[in-house]
Amino acid sequence: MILFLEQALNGWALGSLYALFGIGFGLVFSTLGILNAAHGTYASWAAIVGYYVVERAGLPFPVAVGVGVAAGGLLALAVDQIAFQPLRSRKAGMLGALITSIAFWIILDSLAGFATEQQSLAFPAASFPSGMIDIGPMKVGQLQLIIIAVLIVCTIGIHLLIQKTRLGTAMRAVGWNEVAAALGGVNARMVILLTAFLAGATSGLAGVLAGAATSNVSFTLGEGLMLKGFAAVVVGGYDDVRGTAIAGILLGIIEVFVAQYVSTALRDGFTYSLLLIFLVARPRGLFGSAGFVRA
Amino acid sequence: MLNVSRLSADYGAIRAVRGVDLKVEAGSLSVLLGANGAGKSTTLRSIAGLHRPVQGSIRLDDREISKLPLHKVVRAGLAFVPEGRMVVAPLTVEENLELSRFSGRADEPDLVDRVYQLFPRLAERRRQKAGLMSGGEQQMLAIGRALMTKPQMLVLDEPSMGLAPAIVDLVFEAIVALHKQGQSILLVEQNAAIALSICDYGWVMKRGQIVVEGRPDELKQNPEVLEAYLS
Amino acid sequence: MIDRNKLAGMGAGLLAATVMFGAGTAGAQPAAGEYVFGFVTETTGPLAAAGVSYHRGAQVAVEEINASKWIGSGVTVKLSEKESGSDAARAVQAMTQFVADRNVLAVTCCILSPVAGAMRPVAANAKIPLVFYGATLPGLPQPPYVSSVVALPGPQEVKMTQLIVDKMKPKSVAYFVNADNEGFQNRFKAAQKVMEGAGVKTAGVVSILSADTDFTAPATQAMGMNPDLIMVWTTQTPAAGIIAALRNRGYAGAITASDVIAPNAVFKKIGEPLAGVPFPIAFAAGVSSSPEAKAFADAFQKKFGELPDTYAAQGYTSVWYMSQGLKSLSGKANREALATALAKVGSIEHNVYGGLPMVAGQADVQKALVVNWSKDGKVVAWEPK
Amino acid sequence: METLLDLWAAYGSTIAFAMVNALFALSTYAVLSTGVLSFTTVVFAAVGGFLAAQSVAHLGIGLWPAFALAGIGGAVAGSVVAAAFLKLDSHWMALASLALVLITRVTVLNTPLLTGGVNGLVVPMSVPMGDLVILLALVAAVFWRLHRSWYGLAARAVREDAAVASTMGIPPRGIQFTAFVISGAVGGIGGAALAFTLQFISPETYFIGMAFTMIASTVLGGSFHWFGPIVGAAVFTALPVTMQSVLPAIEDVAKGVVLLVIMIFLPRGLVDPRAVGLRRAARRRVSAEEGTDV
Repeated sequence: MILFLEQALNGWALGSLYALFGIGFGLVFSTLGILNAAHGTYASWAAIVGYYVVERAGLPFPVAVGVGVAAGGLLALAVDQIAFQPLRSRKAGMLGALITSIAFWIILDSLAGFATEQQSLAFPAASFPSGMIDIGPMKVGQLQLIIIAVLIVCTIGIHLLIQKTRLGTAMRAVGWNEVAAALGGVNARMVILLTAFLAGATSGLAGVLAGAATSNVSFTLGEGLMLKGFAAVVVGGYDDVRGTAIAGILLGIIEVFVAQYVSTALRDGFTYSLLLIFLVARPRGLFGSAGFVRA
Repeated sequence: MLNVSRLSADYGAIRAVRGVDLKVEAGSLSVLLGANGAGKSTTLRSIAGLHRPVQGSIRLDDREISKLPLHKVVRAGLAFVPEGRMVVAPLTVEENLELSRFSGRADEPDLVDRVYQLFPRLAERRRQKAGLMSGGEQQMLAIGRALMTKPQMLVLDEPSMGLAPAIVDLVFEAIVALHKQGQSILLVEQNAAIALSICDYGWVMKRGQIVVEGRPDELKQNPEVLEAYLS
Repeated sequence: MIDRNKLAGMGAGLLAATVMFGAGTAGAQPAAGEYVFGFVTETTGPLAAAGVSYHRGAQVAVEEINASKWIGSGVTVKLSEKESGSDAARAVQAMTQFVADRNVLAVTCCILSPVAGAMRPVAANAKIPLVFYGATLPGLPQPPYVSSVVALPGPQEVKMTQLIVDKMKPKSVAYFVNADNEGFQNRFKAAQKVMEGAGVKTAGVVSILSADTDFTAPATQAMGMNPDLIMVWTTQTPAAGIIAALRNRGYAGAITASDVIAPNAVFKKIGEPLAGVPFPIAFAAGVSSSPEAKAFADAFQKKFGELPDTYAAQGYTSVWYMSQGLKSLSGKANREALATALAKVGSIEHNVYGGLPMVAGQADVQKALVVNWSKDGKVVAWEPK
Repeated sequence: METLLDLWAAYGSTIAFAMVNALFALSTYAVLSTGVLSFTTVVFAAVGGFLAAQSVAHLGIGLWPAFALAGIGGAVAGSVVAAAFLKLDSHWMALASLALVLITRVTVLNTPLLTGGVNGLVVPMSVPMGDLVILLALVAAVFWRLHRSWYGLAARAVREDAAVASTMGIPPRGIQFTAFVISGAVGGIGGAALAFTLQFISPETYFIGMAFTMIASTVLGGSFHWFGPIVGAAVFTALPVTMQSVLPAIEDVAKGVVLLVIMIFLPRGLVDPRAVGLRRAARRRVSAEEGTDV
């Protein structure tokens, strides 16, 4: 029973990383209408930058998280302006942006390889809250609890931002149609910049935390998050961050339990089949609203 | 108020507008008439900042707005209601209206209520998603959104397009009411009969150029206008 | 530090001199000139960390061979590199370019067995010698053209496992194994056979996948089995992650691993939790005591500022092997002659393993070491407690 | 002469891979030309590849029958995918096809009897360059014929605006279904061609990298004419090889930058029938206006 509970918590923490990454990925997809293949690299780079902040500059972990998050956001901004803005102003649609995002994926992945000298690095265990806490008979990692809490805070925060604030209204409006939003006086470009930053920063946060939690800071970090984060977004419904959060957590827990009680070899098959079933049978996901396709 | 001079614009590979001059007086309701493909919409979209003209100047009061991006034109005081409405479908009626606060031109909290007074239907549907409303309701919303920016100049492109006659009446009643309140309005309209019955001044476009202009009673007398649009 | 380097240089020189004398006695030698070996690098992509090591080891070998005139006077070798990023299609393209380049006499490549599998028919069809420096799938060599200097896993693992049974006397073992890597499944099975043969119970098997990064749940699962010993038979990133996760979750019992945790970078990354974990290895700088091993370690350290790992040794061996084949030729060397010569090599003369016989194009390390990381980051011979 | 032969030998395999990639790009183009973004070509390629590899190994059939079999297998897969996916919105369609690519790899990994599992499969047959040229020419001829047929016209109409197309009596779903069957057949043939070119296939052969390569090739070359994907595949396959000789240290970065620059400056791709049309129209207009001014 204790093993069961511990594993459930492990799955929850793991799934929280998927969800946190997925929220950023989903924001870009729902608001900017871009299937961004480069999104995973934001997480890799955030973790790499965070690592060097700790390792080279000797600054404490929270600073590393902050700098990593900012790096993820700024990178997303830069990619948006270089790769997507020129196409956006020509109304080239989603396809062109997909290709330029693939280009940036290749570039940033390869540069990340150079930045880490092709190694998989790890935050020194002493630099972040890596210890264990006893909750009754259960052992829980401090960082796991932090990750779980971070996801909850971010989900609530971003949900409120999008649904309840004026800026969020503008983000949804721009996501639907930039011209329609601009007719109300919304500076669509500014909103796009903010959205890109927010998306990059959220996924960057997932990257730094995942880098610490899995002792793996490398250019491969983002790709793993990307595949599972993508699944979380689809299962949860891409226009609702709450759906992404819950779907991510569920995927994490399912993954752990399938590996423990069924078979590791079938684990990913299980995840992706679930993904496919949702796509075909309930394409708007757990929480997605009935469809207005982006105009 | 709005002063357009020597405006030229392309539509695709075609020069759709050739050297158009328009002058809209403050407080007037002016109308731009013309057959399909005469260049009215391109003219209007150029004025509103939705379309980049090839040359010419567009001045709102004394400010040149022809080079401004769409949202800055709105912020400068020219609000546009495009053909096809373009309301934000996934947002509610109220969110669509509140969006216009981004124009920075109006922060009176009761501005929304004034729009609801003008269009009581919108008040009933304030929590409804805009995309789920009828064409007429969306048209009202699009006008409401424009009014929420407290524009000096309100520009409407074919507001009667695709609407049932009863709704067309409602929309035009609202336009007349706004005009009475002193709102400056520029209108493109297919339905020349209605347009000429409410406007102060009009132009007729043909193949990208203004061919006739004048007060509605003059235009109604003009044989060319009579033949082409009022038969 | 400088003194040490000087010493190392002298040592290498001395060694080179002795081999040169040896070479002088042989009658025939290939015509003077520069001979080119194609080297398919994997210094980008998923295996780049190891790929860099292989390549560096090969570079050291080229320098030693040329400096010592080992092949013959006026005969030098040179590497020509093409990158594959561990992608089969790119590797095959690199290979065909080497094939087309008349200066390239032989090609060495491949960390991944699937990539090696794709390269094999190309080499056989083009009749160019191909030497694998990294892939460990059994049955890859195909004499005379295709051979491998990588010792197959099995014997070393068996040896270490036997040692563990004798010294630690565990009652139950939990195993970590890659579900998607047959090489490691074989290692695991070899170890399990020894364990069960000695009456050690299998507490359970935890499967992971090569691309996994989060090992909290697998670690929890293994600890839930309450084993006396945990053996980690997985590829590098998972192995490092598993050991870190086990120690982090408070597992204080014994762990063993494979040579994947040997590279410096792994210790730099994981640090102390790795200390005391025994693993079998064919070559470990500082533990391998043959003069060749010492000279190699010194030369490598001098050039790259760190000790060579087991991958570097394999890249190094590959070049020495090809050079040995070249050395036995006379006159103008060509690919077919080199292939025949390589097929005849019964053991690689210059190696860092204290003996490296070649059987049907397949190298076989006989003297495996069992080592572990010390707390201060050195690979030392394992001392069972 | 000798250098020429050397050059041919050196880049022969690059040319072979370019032709194989052209088949994949054409398969992607088949659906893209009806307005559907789908990565399922990878799935069709896997079906065709493993089918062809197993049938030459165990049924002893020849090269061309294997291609035919792969094409049929791919077409069947295409129709199954179409039946399941075509009711989805375009965005979801793209995501669903990506999910299917992920599932394909897991399936291949877990059916070692059919696919060799993680160790992959040695393919005991190779495709001569001449046959590959004929194969690509045949497929291209089909696309050329389709482009000029009613189907081609209908496809373009559906891509432009499915709603308008259906008012013109064109069934968008029917057209897209046909597109998927064509995509499946061509993708299956491409998968077999890759298997015979690499002579070794594994789960990694048909995975994400391939999905992005083929979509990049298609869009890079231009997705508005069947010739575009062929050009795109040639460019995209040659890029790494070229970059390796120019900038070996950062060849991947350079490849990405080139792709980025082309897409930003030519967002409709290298082969763009509309650009040709527009230039003609512009020339006509210029000469017409000059005429009126004089």
